[in-house]
Amino acid sequence: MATIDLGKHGAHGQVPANDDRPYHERYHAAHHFVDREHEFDAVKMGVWLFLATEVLLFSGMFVAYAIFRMMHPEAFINGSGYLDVSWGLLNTVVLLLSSYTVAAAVRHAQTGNQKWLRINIVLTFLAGLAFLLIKLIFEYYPKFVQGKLPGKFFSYPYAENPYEPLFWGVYWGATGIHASHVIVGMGLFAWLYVRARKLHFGPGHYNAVEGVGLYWHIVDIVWIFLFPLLYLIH
Amino acid sequence: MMDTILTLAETVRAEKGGGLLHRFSFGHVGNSTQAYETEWLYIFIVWVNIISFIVVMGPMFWFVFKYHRSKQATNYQQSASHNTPLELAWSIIPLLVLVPIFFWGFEGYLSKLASPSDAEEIQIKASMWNWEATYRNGAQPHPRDYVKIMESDLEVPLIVVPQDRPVRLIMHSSDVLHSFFVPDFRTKMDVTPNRYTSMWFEAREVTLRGDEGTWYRRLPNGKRDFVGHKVFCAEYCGNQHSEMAAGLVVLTREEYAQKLEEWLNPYSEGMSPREIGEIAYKKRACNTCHSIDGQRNTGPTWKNWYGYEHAYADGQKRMVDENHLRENILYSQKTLVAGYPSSMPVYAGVLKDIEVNGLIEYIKSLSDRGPYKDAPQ
Amino acid sequence: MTSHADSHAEHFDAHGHKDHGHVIVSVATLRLVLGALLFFTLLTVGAAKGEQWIAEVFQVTIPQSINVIVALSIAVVKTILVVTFFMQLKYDNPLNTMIFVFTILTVAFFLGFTTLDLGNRDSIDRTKARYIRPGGTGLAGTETLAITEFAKLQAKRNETYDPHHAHHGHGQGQSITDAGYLPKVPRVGSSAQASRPVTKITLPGFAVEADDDDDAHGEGPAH
Amino acid sequence: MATIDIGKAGALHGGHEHHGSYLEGKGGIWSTIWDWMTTVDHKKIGMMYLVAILVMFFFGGMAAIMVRLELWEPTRAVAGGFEGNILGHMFGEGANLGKSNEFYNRVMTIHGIIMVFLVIVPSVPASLGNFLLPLMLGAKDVAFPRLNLASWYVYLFGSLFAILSLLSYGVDTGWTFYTPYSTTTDEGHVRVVWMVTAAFILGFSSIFTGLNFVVTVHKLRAPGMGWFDMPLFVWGIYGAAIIQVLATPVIGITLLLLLFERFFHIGIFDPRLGGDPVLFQHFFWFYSHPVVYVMILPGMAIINELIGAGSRKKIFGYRAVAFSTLAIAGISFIVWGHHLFTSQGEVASVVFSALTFLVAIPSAVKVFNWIATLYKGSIILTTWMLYALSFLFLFSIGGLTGLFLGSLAVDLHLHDTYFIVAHFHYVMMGGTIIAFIGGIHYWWPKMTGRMYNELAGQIGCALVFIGFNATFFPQFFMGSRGMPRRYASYVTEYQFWHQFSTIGSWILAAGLFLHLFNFIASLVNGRKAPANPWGALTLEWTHASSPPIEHNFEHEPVVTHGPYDYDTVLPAQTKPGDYVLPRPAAGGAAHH
Repeated sequence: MATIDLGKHGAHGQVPANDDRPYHERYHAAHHFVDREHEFDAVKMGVWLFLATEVLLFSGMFVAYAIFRMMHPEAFINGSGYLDVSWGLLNTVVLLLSSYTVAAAVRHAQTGNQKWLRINIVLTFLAGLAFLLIKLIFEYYPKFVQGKLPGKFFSYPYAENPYEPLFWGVYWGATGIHASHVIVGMGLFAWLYVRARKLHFGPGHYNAVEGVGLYWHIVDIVWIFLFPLLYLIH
Repeated sequence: MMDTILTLAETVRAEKGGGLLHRFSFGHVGNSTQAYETEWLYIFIVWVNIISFIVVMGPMFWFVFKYHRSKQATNYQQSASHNTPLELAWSIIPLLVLVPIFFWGFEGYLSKLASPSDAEEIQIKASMWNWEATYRNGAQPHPRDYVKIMESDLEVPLIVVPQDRPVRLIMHSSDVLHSFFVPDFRTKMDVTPNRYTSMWFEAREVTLRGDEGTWYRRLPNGKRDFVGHKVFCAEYCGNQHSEMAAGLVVLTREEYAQKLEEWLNPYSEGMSPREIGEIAYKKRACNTCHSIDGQRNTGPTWKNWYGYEHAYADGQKRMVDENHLRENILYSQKTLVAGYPSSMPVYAGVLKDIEVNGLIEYIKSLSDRGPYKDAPQ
Repeated sequence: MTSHADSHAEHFDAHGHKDHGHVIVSVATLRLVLGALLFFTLLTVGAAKGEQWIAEVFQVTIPQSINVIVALSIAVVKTILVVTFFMQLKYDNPLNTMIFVFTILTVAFFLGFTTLDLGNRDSIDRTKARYIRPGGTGLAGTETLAITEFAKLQAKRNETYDPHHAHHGHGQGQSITDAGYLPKVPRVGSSAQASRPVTKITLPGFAVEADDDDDAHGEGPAH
Repeated sequence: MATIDIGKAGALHGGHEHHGSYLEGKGGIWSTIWDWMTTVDHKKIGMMYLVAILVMFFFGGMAAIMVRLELWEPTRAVAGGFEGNILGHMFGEGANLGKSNEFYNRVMTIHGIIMVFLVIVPSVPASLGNFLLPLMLGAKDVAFPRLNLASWYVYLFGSLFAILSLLSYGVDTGWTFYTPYSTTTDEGHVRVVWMVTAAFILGFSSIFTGLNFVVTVHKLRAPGMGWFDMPLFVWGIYGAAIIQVLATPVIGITLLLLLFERFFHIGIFDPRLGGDPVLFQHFFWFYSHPVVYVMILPGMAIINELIGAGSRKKIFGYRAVAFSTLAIAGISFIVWGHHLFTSQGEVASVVFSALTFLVAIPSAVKVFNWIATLYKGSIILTTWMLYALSFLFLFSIGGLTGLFLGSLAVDLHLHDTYFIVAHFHYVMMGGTIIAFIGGIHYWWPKMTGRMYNELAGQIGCALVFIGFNATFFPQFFMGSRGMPRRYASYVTEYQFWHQFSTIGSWILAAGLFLHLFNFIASLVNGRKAPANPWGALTLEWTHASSPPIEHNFEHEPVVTHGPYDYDTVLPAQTKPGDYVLPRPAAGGAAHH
């Protein structure tokens, strides 16, 4: 108990100013936690609960998908036919690789390997960017031009099924929400990079890296389901 | 325990309604063969509630009285903090009561949903804010038989059904969700835009006419009361949700057949366009949104609409003439009147040409700048 | 829900110093998992292409469900790999695993019950089918009404099927009486979507003894 | 902590009981305001939430009064005249609304949205829960204090959108936003979009609070406090927090899809494009049914504390009450279909009906346990205890009338009638809000350091109880006689009951205003509160001063007794016949 100094805004954690050790060695814990370990555990649980909310958010899209595939199976087969499996496959591989680099980043943070921690963060960021670019250039843009748009804006002249707009509604909705999560993830990796440069992470101090990593894995898992469900219908 | 429950249920069921509790809850016995499925179960649950409530509240008041601190020697008490058999008992006994309630509810539900396949079928189309019934010969309720069931003077359709014959309603909506609710038959069903839903009932008694052969009787307080069964919309559907009502009367089979014949052709030969318009005004439910006496409603009033200039939502002022009226009736979203919601449906393809012409004539007849200004209205 | 299960583990551990969550996963494991993930990705594409190939070559129709089941099974395996190793649930506080499991359970409820409703809209469950018949009044017919009342109603209903009675009215009302109250036969289209919205609730010929819902289509009136 | 000196007011922690109170200003007025705005102290955040929620409750209540006023006449005479004119002046959209129902529909919607999203859902957890959870657990703060502050600002931000929507004439969708009406009404206006956005944002606030509490309960219990040593208040908040975390994201995606529907017409809920409006209802109620238990579980949580302290006795069957909380939280996720009995298929209806009856059991078990706690207790009838008893009375009615609605055949008649309205007001208002007001009275001395006037409180409680029953009991009869809900005008036969109900609403309002004045008077001129005026045994009373210091406890508390161990703690400190704790008269010594 004695180590905890109850400052005015104690929740920010106590970091004595006149100490030239790296940040992660100076930082103890926020005042309401017993120690760093205690805080670490609590934060990780918080992150998992947050992931639970993310999964449930996406579950809405999956339920909508299930219901409409059940109601209008032909529309989904038709719609899926317009999606190019190879781009989907490439994107899946990109995301899986990025999942690996995140896991590696966590590992390097744990071992205190600052250089490879930074490299892995950058790699993950680039993978996210690649995913978005592939999506935008080879998938969204052509479909936008051809009028394969959701609902009212659907103007593709060769549609074979009256419910195809609905398929595109589900497609744009699900992939759009997913892509927005990728963008948020990239922002988080940029933030991690800045902090990594300031030597904020090290053994026992990698909450942020791990938390963002867990988030990124969930984004990956969502895509693991979206890929076969959208691209591989026949 | 179970015996007591079943005995109570049996007693309630055998009462056939009309008891004090029944009258207090429902007013009168429901007029359909499955209404009693609801009523007796309702009364049974009321009894379960009363007994449970006494079982819970009785001890509460007694304990508060008995163990008030002013009656205690010390301000703390030692007594058991749990009692497993007791706790098990009060977890399981309620379950025993709930199981039969669920089962009877399920039974009654099936009998309300599973209609006989030889039922008389009536198509019901719900739209904002009108119930449109179509009978098997194509007849639709005629505006001259419309009734006033609200306190206002709004006239709503009168749906007739035959006595002692199952009636099945096949319902769909042309816009948003509605729900066809006949309190006297103790049943309702949602009406959705993307699938047919159905409900059925079999009315037991012919509706007796009220004063002077009309469908009304005078209440002691001098107000008018509709003697038939009221039909409400139970799913919120917008501005005039509470006006989306209809009257429903039960006729003998002969009267029923006759009524359907009568209603077959709403616009007879030799009717003037204005007369056709007057009928269409109610039949197409223009009256739910547009008044003819100058009052504001969901839509603008038709009084003095023709021949005057009005402000529109796009900031312009327009003079209302025949062409403008026709465009506004058929494609209502093209020009919107300032200050009113854009909730009018598109009537192109719905209204017949004679109806459009009739409505225009009718609107003209309501204006003091129209050709009818000298004619008695 | 996650409460009592971990209560023993950390009954006095609220401020304890148990050292979990600091396992460092080896590079070899991570690479192995990545390899497995890539393999399964190719497998799922291969399976989809394979199904199509089989369908074309052998001229068979593979039901949609196979496609869905294969694709989802592989996706589930991949998810388990990611969650266990990349997300380190294997080495982590079991509480976090529990959170994840309950989340999946909640999603399952959501998906399951919604599908239960919207997937069963056009089928009639058997309990109900027994009561859909000419003159049927559901359970009310046999239980709530007294026998005599029921018989009376029954007699009245039979009347409507008697062509002689059909003309007993007042002479006019030809179109109604001619129809003789015979049930109108609704057309039920063959394609599921062309005929939407459909209701099959009063299909004529929905015989009392009909066992399978789907057999009841398209037969003539029962009488 | 050898002896727990709970009796003597002010004796706790020697002389500096008010020194360093969290309410103390920080220099000048501006720095104090800045301090409150940037605080991460759970107590201050709880108090700010409390104020905001009460303000919103006032607006929601005003809307309710207007709704009742409008229903005085079967036609829309009232709205067409007085209120209609106000509206006309405010918005200029037709000074005389005449026959239009716009006014009623909008006020009814405003009442629903404010009360559900802005008042009842956050009411107990965000205000009392925030204030008390760490205190009861012996912690210095919640697990993530900054997230807690973020939750408060998100709440403000969400409210802002709701207010923007109201200022631009409000919405008329009903709080349920049923499609396709909500996607087509007011086309070309942003009101609906703003309102949906508000509800969407408020969801995040709810998630943050819930997430915070779950982690706090798991990780920040004081040494020696096992799961079954926690006060039952914490159990209730914990159960609600789990639901908040798992259910709220679904309303997020639902409202997001609704926004997509309005902007892009993606067709998922649009029947014209092959979508399904009933799917929206499934989505909506998957959140909104569990959230009913987010509303009631914290209410029940408060009642545990009030009944325990009011009868000076262990809560009967602690574990049964704790487990029933979890059972309710679990079952709440699989009963949502009972809101759709008239719109969904029969297969799902039957399953949902059976499951619905299941949820009745744990609720009943709780009520039985509370009644059994009163047995052989030592009961004082202070304001908050009267509220606890009112809760038992009203919640029993609310719960029992649920049986009608779970039963399929009866529900087909009662669905969407005033019976439903009465039922859920008995549960939401008679349950949660009554418990909330009782809780505010109970913890008022702890939160503000002042006592309130006991007599005024008791009169207020009586008024609220009578007014509430007069308002809502007649609605059961209206409902069973077939009066549909959300009706701006109605047929003449219901007029008597409507007028009865309207008069009741005035009594109810009078009671609530009396409480408001009582609280204001207490703040201005109240007696200073001792640390433990009620003689309760949970940590916030035994180990913290009134009001607590900024870091809650002088020393980290070590739990030596259970939260309701009156029978072991009190005898150890007293001779027979000797009253350590004030007797009822003295306990109500708030007034002189």
